[in-house]
Amino acid sequence: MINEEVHDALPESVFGIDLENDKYELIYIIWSHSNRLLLQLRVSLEGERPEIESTCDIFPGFEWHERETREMFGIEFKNHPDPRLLLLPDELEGAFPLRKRFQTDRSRLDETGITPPKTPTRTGGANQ
Amino acid sequence: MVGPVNGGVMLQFDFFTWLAGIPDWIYGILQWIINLVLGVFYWAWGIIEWLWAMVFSPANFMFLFRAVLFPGLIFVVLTLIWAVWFTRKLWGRIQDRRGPFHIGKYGGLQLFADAIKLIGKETIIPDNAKRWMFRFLPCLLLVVVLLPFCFIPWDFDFWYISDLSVSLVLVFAFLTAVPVVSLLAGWVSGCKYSLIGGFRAANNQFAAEIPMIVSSAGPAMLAGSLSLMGIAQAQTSVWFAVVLPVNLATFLIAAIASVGVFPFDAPVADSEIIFGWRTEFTGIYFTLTYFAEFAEQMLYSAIIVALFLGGPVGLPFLPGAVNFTIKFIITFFFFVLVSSSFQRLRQDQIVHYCWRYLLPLALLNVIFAMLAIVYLPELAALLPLGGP
Amino acid sequence: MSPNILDEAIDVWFGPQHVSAHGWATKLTLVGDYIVKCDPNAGYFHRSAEKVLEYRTFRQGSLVMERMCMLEAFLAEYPYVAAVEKIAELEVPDRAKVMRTIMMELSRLHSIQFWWGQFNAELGFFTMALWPWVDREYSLDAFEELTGSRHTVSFSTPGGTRFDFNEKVLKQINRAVKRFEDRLPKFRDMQMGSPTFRARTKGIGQYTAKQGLKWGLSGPPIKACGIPMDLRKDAPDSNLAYNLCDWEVPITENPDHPGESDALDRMEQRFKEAETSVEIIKQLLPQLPEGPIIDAKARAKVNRLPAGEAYGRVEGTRGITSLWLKTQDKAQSAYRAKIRGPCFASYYALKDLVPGAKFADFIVIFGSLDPYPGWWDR
Amino acid sequence: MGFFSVLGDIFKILKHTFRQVFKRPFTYFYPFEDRIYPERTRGRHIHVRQNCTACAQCVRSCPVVAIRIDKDDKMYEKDAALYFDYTRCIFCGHCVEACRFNALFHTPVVDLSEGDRRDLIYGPDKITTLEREPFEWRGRRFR
Repeated sequence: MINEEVHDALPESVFGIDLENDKYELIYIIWSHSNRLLLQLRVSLEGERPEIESTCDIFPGFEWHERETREMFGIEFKNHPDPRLLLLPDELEGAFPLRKRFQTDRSRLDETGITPPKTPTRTGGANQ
Repeated sequence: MVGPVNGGVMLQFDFFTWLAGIPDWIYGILQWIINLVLGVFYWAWGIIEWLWAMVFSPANFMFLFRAVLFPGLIFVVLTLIWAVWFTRKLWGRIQDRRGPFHIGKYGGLQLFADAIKLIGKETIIPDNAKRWMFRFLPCLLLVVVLLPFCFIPWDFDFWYISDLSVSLVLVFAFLTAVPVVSLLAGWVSGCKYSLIGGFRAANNQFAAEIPMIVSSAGPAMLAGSLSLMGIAQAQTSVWFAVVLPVNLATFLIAAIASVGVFPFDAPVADSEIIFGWRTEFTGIYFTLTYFAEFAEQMLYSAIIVALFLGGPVGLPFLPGAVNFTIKFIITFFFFVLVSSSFQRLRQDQIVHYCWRYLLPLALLNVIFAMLAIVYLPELAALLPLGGP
Repeated sequence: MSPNILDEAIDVWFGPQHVSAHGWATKLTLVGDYIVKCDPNAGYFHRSAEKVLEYRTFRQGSLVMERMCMLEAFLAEYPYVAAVEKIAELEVPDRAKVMRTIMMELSRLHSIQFWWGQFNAELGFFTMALWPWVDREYSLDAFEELTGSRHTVSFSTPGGTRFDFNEKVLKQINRAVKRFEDRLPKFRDMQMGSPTFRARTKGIGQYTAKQGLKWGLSGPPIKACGIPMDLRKDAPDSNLAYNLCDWEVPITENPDHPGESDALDRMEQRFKEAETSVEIIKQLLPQLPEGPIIDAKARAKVNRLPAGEAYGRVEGTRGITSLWLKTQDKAQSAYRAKIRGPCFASYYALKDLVPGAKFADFIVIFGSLDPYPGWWDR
Repeated sequence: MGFFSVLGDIFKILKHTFRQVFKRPFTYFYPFEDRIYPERTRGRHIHVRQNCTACAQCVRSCPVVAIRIDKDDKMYEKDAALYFDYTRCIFCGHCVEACRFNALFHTPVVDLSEGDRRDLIYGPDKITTLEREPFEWRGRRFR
């Protein structure tokens, strides 16, 4: 129904936020030039692999955004044209790197000579 | 020698006569050996004699000198290397940067350094390429491109290699073979990009061949002979470029198209199909194909000079060959200038332009020339057509 | 497409190592010389910038953002800085505003000049490829004079700018602008006047404005269709000084196909964008006010930010560049940062734009959309 | 399209390229000549040990943790040895900005290429002085 009223709606981006303990939030951003409108649509989701309807048929521009959110957060988009991985290499299929639980591989940290960050709050509250 | 002569019982074997026979038997063998050795020696001496005559007798020696040294192989290869250096320097200057500089005075030895490096490089043969064809084609390509240089009329009286009555047709026969070889090379090196490049080379040739031949028919017709030397000699009074300016233009553009240089760069379109049909050649094969392209450019500019700009005819006090080389350098400069000032055309556009614009123009000019000769008698007097 | 066509099609990988595919890979299905199916495949440049932004303090975040697109470093780092300023409610002094706008316009000019060279190189025309790059050197000298580094400028920080203009910087900027202006007529001849260029780009990669918007295209590819969609006018940013000068959004109206744009229009559009940028720079230079270059309380406020969300947007050379920032209370670094690059949409648009074109045109269509892998791979 | 207008364009383009042939090229011979670097160029660092107070602000402000401090290796009464790891450093200038005792500066020296990765870690002896072993090529000194 959005694209009927706003004739020149530009699908800017779709992305997810991980609010810890399995609560996610999905944000759709649409920009319309003619009436200077920036629309921010928020959807909060629950559960280990939340499901949502895909909007590719209305806004083809969102197709890749949804693919990226799916591989980064594990939010399933039902009947998405080609739900392959977009940016990640194949071995990170189920890792969902942008989730707060995802820990980067720290096994070779000593080689880099970096002293591990001391104050935990430095990383935006994510548990080490 | 053996038998009842000595009165005794017929011996099975008469030892003494046999003993007496040995020296002349040995003498017979010795003679036979000597004759053999002498025969071989005389035969070898005959060959050396023949070779000596072939090379060092004045007439032959001068021909060999001309064929190998001055307008022949060594001179052409050195001009080839100079042409590559000249092109790179000129491209540099046009693109607001300096050409090769570090090795040699003005980057002169850069080409030799490149050649040695490339020859030293490992030649990789892709696994789904047809092996021996892959090895053979670059060499065939360079041979096919270098051979027509012997028909170029560098000079009238002495400094040319050979002159056939149909040398123009023979040169074009060689030049048509080049894209066939590049198509094969593209096919044989087994990679998709080179396959597409090979077909584009054939397409370029298909587009540029007819306008080139038609526009070369003009000078041949005016000179009344098909030999490059004949055409050059016919231009002593007036250059054919004056009589057939449009043919010069169409021949030049068609030549650029069939070489595959810039505006018609489809066979070697590096932004689309990496390096066209030459993608898989490395090391010595790459050198051969790279030089073959420049040799072809040189060949076309030499033909243009012979057909339209009056070959060795020029400043009287300079010898013929020097005139020819000066004009050759100017044409080659124009080749490089045109090749560095246009975007690349798609191959269907190449065919479109060559057939739609070049062909009619070439025909038009040839017809004008014919009419001019018939109706303007003094023009015919200038040309050796034996006008009225 | 009748099925038996597809069985004689060959798949050609316009792969990551390809000469003119700078790091993206596209699988083209060719039948003869026509492209039947195009399957773009991203991910070769992915540096997980959004995860890295969660481990960087607010002063260091703009370093990550400017590496998304080195060509327009001033424009790329600005969304992050704008978002942090919105959350921390920092008040940017006027001098910093004008300086930022001038440098952003110069960065847009130099990014367009780079794109010119790249587009011509893809068309095989190396002379015209290197001439714009020579002019670009002048603006690079200006960047180095001002910030000390040619590409990774890291000029804006939350609350203002790190460096100040001095007369040497002004001299360099004037040199760059003057050099662009007196070489422009020559470039117009060589570029728009060249018959081979017109032949290669007329009617190639044509799409209507509506289709473009559906794919998410923004910036020059949409303005070439005739829609004056420009963030500098639509959503004037309070921390920039576009309102101090009068200019109007450059659009290209092509008479023979009004609502659509092809590669030729996009080139014409970029000529106009460069001219507008130069005009803005010339108007803003004399209006440079005196005063501080950074908000006094900036360093203290930026260390720990209150909880909040902000959306920093800017009109990059390739389209709308934006960053969505969410911070947790008293946290030193971002909780979630989403980077949206303009080229994300232009690479996606290839899927529907390219089928039907010839193989040689693929690079022209994609080149005309000004691709930069940093934006879609992040 | 008008045939003669196309011909006109072609010759205009050829005129441009022809005139360009005789202009001075823009590039210079890099190893032998070099351009003047502006004074704010962010090249390699210089650590002035006299002013240093071992406050390690530079270590904390470096986004890529390219500086390692060694507090007990003192030369003056209260300073520290810094190890700059130029394989990690991105020359952003945050450390120079964070240092309030102006003990750390940038220099316009930008050609830091080395044969071995370990040579790129500039210890206290290399970071405090500017001169390096001279580099010769074809009988000319470049550094």
